[in-house]
Amino acid sequence: MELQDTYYNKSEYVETASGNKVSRQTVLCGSQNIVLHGKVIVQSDAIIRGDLANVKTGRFCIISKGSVIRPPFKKFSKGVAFFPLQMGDHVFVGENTVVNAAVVGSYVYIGKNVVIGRRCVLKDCCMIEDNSVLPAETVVPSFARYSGNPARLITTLPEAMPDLMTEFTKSYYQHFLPTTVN
Amino acid sequence: MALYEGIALIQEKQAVVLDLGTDYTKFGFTGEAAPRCIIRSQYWCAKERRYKRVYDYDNVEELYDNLVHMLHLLYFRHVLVNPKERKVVVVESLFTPTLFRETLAKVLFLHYEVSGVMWADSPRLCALTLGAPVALVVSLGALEAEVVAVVHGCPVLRAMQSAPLGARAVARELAARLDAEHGAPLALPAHVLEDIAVRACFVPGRARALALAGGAAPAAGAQYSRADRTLTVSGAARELSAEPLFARDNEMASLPDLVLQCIVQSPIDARRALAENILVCGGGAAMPGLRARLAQELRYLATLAPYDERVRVEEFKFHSPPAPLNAVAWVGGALAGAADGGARALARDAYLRAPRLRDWPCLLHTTPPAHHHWRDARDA
Amino acid sequence: MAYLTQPDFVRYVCSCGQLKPITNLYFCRHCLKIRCGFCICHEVDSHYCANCLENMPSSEARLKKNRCSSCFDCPSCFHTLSTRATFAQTRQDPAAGDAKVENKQAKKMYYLSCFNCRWTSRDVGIPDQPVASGGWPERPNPFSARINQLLDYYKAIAQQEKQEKLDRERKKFAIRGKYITLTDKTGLTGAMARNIAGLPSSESSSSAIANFVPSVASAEVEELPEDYHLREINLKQVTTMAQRLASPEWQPASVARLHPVARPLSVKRSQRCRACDHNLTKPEYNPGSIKFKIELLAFYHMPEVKIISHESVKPGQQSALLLKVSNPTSHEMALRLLPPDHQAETETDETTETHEKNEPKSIEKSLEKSLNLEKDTTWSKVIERKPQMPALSQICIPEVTLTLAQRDDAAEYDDDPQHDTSDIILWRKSNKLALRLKVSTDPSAEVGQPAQVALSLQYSYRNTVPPSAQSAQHRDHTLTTTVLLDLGTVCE
Amino acid sequence: MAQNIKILPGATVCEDCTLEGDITIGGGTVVHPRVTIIAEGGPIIIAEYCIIEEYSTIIHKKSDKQENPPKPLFIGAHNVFEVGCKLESPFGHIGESNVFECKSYVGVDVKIGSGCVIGAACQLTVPQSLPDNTVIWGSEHHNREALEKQPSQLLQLDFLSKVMPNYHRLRKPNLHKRQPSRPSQEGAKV
Repeated sequence: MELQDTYYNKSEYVETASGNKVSRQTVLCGSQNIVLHGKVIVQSDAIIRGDLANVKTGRFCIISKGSVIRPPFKKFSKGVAFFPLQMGDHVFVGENTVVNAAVVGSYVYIGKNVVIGRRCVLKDCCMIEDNSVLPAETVVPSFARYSGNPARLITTLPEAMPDLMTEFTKSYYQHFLPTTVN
Repeated sequence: MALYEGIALIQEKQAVVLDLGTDYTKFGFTGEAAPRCIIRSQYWCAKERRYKRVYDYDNVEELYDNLVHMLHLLYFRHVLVNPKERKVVVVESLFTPTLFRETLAKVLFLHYEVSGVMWADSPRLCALTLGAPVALVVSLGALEAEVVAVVHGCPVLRAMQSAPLGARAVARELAARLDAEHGAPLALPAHVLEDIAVRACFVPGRARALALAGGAAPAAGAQYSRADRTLTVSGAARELSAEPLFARDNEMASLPDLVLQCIVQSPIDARRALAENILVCGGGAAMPGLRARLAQELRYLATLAPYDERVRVEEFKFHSPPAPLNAVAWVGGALAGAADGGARALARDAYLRAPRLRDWPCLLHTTPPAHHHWRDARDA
Repeated sequence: MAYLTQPDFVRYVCSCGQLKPITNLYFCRHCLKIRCGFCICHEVDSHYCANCLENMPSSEARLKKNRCSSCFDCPSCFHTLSTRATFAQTRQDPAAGDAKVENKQAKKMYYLSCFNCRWTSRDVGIPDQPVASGGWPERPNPFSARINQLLDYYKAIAQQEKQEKLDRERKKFAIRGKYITLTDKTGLTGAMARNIAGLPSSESSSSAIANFVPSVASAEVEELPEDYHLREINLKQVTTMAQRLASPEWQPASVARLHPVARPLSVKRSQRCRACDHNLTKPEYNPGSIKFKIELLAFYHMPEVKIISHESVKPGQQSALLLKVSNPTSHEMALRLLPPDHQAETETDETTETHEKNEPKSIEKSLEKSLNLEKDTTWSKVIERKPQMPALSQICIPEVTLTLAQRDDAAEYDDDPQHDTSDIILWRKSNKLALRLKVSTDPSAEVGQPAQVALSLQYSYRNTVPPSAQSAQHRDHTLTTTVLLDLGTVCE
Repeated sequence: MAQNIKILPGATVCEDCTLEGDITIGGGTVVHPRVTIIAEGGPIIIAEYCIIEEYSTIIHKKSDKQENPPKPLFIGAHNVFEVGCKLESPFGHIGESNVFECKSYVGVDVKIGSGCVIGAACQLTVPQSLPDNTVIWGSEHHNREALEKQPSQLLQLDFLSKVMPNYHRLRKPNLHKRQPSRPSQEGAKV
């Protein structure tokens, strides 16, 4: 089925020059450390923890309601460091999902209520189904579809995944419209 | 000719061994000591968005599809080789339905284009792991307990015994006991029942079983915690869940009865050798104490009618196979496949010429080739 | 994305008869036919570890039994284990209590730890290792020695049997051609001559038979200890079936005997059309790459049909159906809608004919063809399925030929759709087209039954890589495909 | 509900939090933004060196068997509440060095010892008590006993208490009676 239009309150969202649409009801900590590379949607109650380390997203990413993007920490023998979190292009993060990954590649679909553990690496073109839990330091290879708690590979994704994700995030952006004020 | 054969043997790709069980599938290479994987006989069905068991089928097409998907999983997720131009050793029960065999042959030969399939029955393969000329193979699978006498590489078909006394019978009894103890149907899924049976249950010795029947206090219970609740697995459930295997009713279809009947129906000169070469195998036999109990029951029953007259054996002796119990038949397949380099396999071109599998229940295959039945079959 | 998160509302009929969403289909440019995972040949392309993303040559993979040499899975929960470093304290490790280890300086030692269930290699008493990767103790299969004996034994027997058979044949042969001496004509070796003479073929095989000791049965069966039933049982100390089967060789029953499991490798697959043996997909070698050297997906070659919306289907009534059709190719596409049954007889035959006419032109091709002909095609019969075509609902097919513009990446999506005045075209947007169609349903349709409707699409296809290089006039084809649309259930 | 928030010196508590009722937050503890702590059934006392991450919820539930004055819910030192976890408890005692992973839920009748790990998205609703060092994970609630307690997060706390004041509006410590019982290695003083 075709994607339906999603309407948002125009006063709630800030649209930047590069086309990012960011809700005012979000917590963007350390916003100087957050780079959204354009046409990124950050919906209400999302938290991006730029104060802990840099967070970078590519183009056409969708950060849904209530999700938390949080750079992961790692303990070393002499202290603790928070790693920067990088996200590629065309990434969808579902509602109430917690992303503690180190790297999220491009064309990645993360469902809702998912927990991505610390320092996980999600390669390009992978999919984490709703309500899954990826334990810390999981590497999800390309074209893998993970599901469950703890999440396991259940099947592979079609080869056209990059095109599917591109189309999806672009049309999501396109259908994400301000409500027309009467 | 011999020279070329030698070269062909070197070039021959290592064959794979497939033991497609009801619950678990064992898969690996010939000549190796253990299967590469033992996985549940199920695959992710994209259409229905769930794991689907291979043996859940209503018609041939569905079975065909199941087998195609299962083999895809085995080849490309587990052993990571191309199925094409590679031989397969299929470990099968003597009771495998013809429909299943023929569909599997179709999938292997036509869908995956394997170069040859060696069909081997599991009792003979189990006996192969011993190297002993005579063996009485007692195999406890998921569904069935099968008792087959193998004498000098030949299964004694007329003495073959089977009864639904596999791991499921234990799980069923366990479920009934747990339901009764908790006063409500718990509706535990099969894998949970299996988990409880594997981790908590054991088979008490004969003396202990009699004491329990006489009202002795059962063993200590165990706590089994699950997502939705913590179950108490009582001592009685732990100890008595395997009792259905030993329960003698009028039909004398308990596990020791099957063994004794198999001996009784075997050729008279092999009986003693059979009793002294018992091999208990199959995943269901891995329960702690099961083999000891079987030995005790056999020794006791052999003194009772009708066996005391007919089974004049002095001693029952047991082999310990060179493999984990659930992989014995598979290891036999790995040995058989490696030994003759697949010479006994049904070649692909032979199958393409005449897509017919040899099978013992089919009278045609026990008929001499010159007999007119063969001609009739061809004409038909 | 809807393809992955929603049920398949639109399914295409593969040339083998399977119904699949377009994302799971391939398009063979050489046969000009749709193929699916069921009717193509899968091949192992390269081995790699999905955790460290290192390639492993297939010979090495075979040697390592398809397991990565540096990554391990947790034996308790099957999550990948992480290597943790610690500084060996002055406290002496009882397992490595050698004089050597008594270094004054703190030494970096490594152990494996699971972030999911917190299992560590120390839990089962595996000593910490001085190097970060590898060096973990390997466990031999307890049965391998016996299995090797058995193997030698049976190989020797098989060899002997073969020799005997050979002997018999040689004898027959010798009788027939008694004047041919075997040794000089065929270059047989002395060993062979000895075989013919009926002597044991070689010492080794006979010794394998002679030295073999069959398994000895024993009257003693390992019994449970007397007080087994009195012992308290802690189920946390007993392994689950999954934990046992993760290492088929050992199958430990006690948690204390769990060992790290070397991580199984994964493969990249290439896929091949079974009719013409051309590759349909071939991935790049690099494990991290998502690109393909060859990628003949239906998604890139066939018109994609999506349902925008539809009215609920009611018996004996007409309902509106909005479809979106897009052209993924870089050529303009002419499109005709046809009733579903139209296709099977006429159009596909035509395409195969053009295809066949193509080939004999080149000798090379015809040679290949003749070789291909010898290739048996029995498989195609076994996998063929007859899809059930819905009969109760039908699309009222408009008699028009539509043109779909080529895909244009430069065209920005924020162009306003052009609303067409035509009564069946709702709007046009670069390579996409929205169609307004009517579905008429038979009055006999039962309420609650699934409502499905089939539709054939005839489309023009330009093959940029034609099967034979010179046939420019055969670059353009008219192809047909059938799609099955799922319109929910029949409503009242 | 009486508002009585006591923050001991050395604690880092973000302003963007919902704190209701009688709550004591020990020194060295870090409370991230968007945390909800509601002491409706009695006081909540959070000991030293805990980490409470975004969207976690700690509720001292009202219960019928409430004593008067209500007993406190005491949360031991070095506990980590990860993003989106939820703890509901009438009163009682949560041990030390536990980890409540992301989106875990601990219901009313669950007693928790020390050194336990409640795995991500595990919903503990059934009455039970977890012995020390229990690890629970997965949708089937597999569990095992860890060999040792979970390592402390002092290093992370150091980092957080240094960095967070640069980015967040914090609530000021308002109680000076008690000093953190165990000083962290460095810089835990803000």
